[in-house]
Amino acid sequence: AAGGAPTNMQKEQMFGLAEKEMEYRVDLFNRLTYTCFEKCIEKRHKEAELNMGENSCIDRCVSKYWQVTNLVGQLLGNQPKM
Amino acid sequence: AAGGAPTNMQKEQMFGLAEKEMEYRVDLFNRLTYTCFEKCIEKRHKEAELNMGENSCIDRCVSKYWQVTNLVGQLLGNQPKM
Amino acid sequence: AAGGAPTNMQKEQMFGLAEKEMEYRVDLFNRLTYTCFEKCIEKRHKEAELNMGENSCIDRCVSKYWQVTNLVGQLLGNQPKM
Amino acid sequence: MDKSMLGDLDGLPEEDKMRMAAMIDQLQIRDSLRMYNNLVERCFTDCVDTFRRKTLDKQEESCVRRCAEKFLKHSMRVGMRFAELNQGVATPD
Amino acid sequence: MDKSMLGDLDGLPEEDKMRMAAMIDQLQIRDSLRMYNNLVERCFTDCVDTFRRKTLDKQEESCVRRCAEKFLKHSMRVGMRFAELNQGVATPD
Amino acid sequence: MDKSMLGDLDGLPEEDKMRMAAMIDQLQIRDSLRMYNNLVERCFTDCVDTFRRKTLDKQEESCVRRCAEKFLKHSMRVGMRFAELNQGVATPD
Repeated sequence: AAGGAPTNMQKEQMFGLAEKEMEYRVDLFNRLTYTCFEKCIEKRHKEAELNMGENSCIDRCVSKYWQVTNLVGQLLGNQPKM
Repeated sequence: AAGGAPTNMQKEQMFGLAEKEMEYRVDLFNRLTYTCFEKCIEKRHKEAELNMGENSCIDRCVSKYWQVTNLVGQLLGNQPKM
Repeated sequence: AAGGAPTNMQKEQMFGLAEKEMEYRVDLFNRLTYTCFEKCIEKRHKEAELNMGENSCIDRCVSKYWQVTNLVGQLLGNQPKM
Repeated sequence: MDKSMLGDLDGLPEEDKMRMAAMIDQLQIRDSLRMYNNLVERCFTDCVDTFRRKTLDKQEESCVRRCAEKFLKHSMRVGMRFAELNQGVATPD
Repeated sequence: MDKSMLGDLDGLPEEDKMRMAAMIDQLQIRDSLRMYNNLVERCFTDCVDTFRRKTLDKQEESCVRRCAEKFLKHSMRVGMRFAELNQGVATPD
Repeated sequence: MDKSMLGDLDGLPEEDKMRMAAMIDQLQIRDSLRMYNNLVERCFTDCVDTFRRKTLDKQEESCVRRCAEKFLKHSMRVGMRFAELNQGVATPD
């Protein structure tokens, strides 16, 4: 890739890679949302509001999930590609 | 889009949108099938036939799932795009 | 497809089919991995090593999963397209 | 989701209709393969629970057979009901 | 995953940027539709458990309403916290 | 699923083989990223259960480390056995 405009093949790969990264982030966000719902939200749904306990549980859950993501990333040599 | 043939860009977007809608319907059907199996089917699988109780459970499960889909659609302003 | 080079349309379909088959194999492998983890691995994670029981459970789990795949394939007339 | 996003494709040239048909074919193949994987995972999970041997015993095998048959019947029934609702067929309680 | 794979797209011609924007749009549409399916599955599973009739009763319906509202609030809160962490905003315990 | 749908690609021109290789690369990248998300979700679910603080405690952290290591070893073993079965290597019970 040193100097010159990228070839068509390189461009396709770049677009493909960008797409995969976005899919990865969406997937991460969806799993995070699902997992923290499972861990924090009372399932009988007696109220339409999140109560204080649920709100602080969500904040901590997201924070810990983030740390696990980073920790696992380190273990894999900071390469998302396992 | 008023008058004239669609441009290539518009065409691509239309195809993309059509593809997303079909994926959405397939995803909906698969979740519905999975969920109603979970709710209605006896898991030891002693028989190869669905019994009467299972059959009527399936019918009602599909019907109620459909209603939940519509209800949630209304709550989101009838926009599937949340 | 008798004689002559494939048309563009045929080529696109072939690539599409190849992609779907690879996706199918990846999906199969992921479900197999997930399911055998659920069935064989002790969840408290007291050790970083798989013990002998877990290892032989994995081998048998993969083998039985494979047999179920084949059995279901036969029932469906050996057509993956149900 | 009442109105389809696909409404205005009818007026398109032949070439685009063929492309659309090919896309639908591809999605159906993907869907069938996923259904197959789904069925296998579901019936394995429900029917196989011991790992003292590496081959299915008779009981597990017949459980898988029944499970697969029920799964297919279930899917077909769900598909029929789903299609009726999509077409707005109303039925009494 | 600290560094984005997308770093060097800024220098690209206008045409490629438009293509990238279209791709992002498409992924967001897919994501919204999946979220919608997710919400429906989740609230159906939590709120509907009896199948003696084929219409939702009052209790089930209001459970679904509350569940949907909570799900959306939950998603928004997760989204905010997630964005903060992505931008490296540190907050005390 | 015994016979591969890919059988007759060998005779294709160089250009198509390159396109096929690029497609395989893309699918592998997607698969690796999904595996990474999978591992994180699995080990978070198994190891983190209290939310009184917003940082992992020592015990949770070492549980995640062990879980990740086991997950990878598990995946590798499954991959080896799976490959053997795909190649038709038979082994005694």
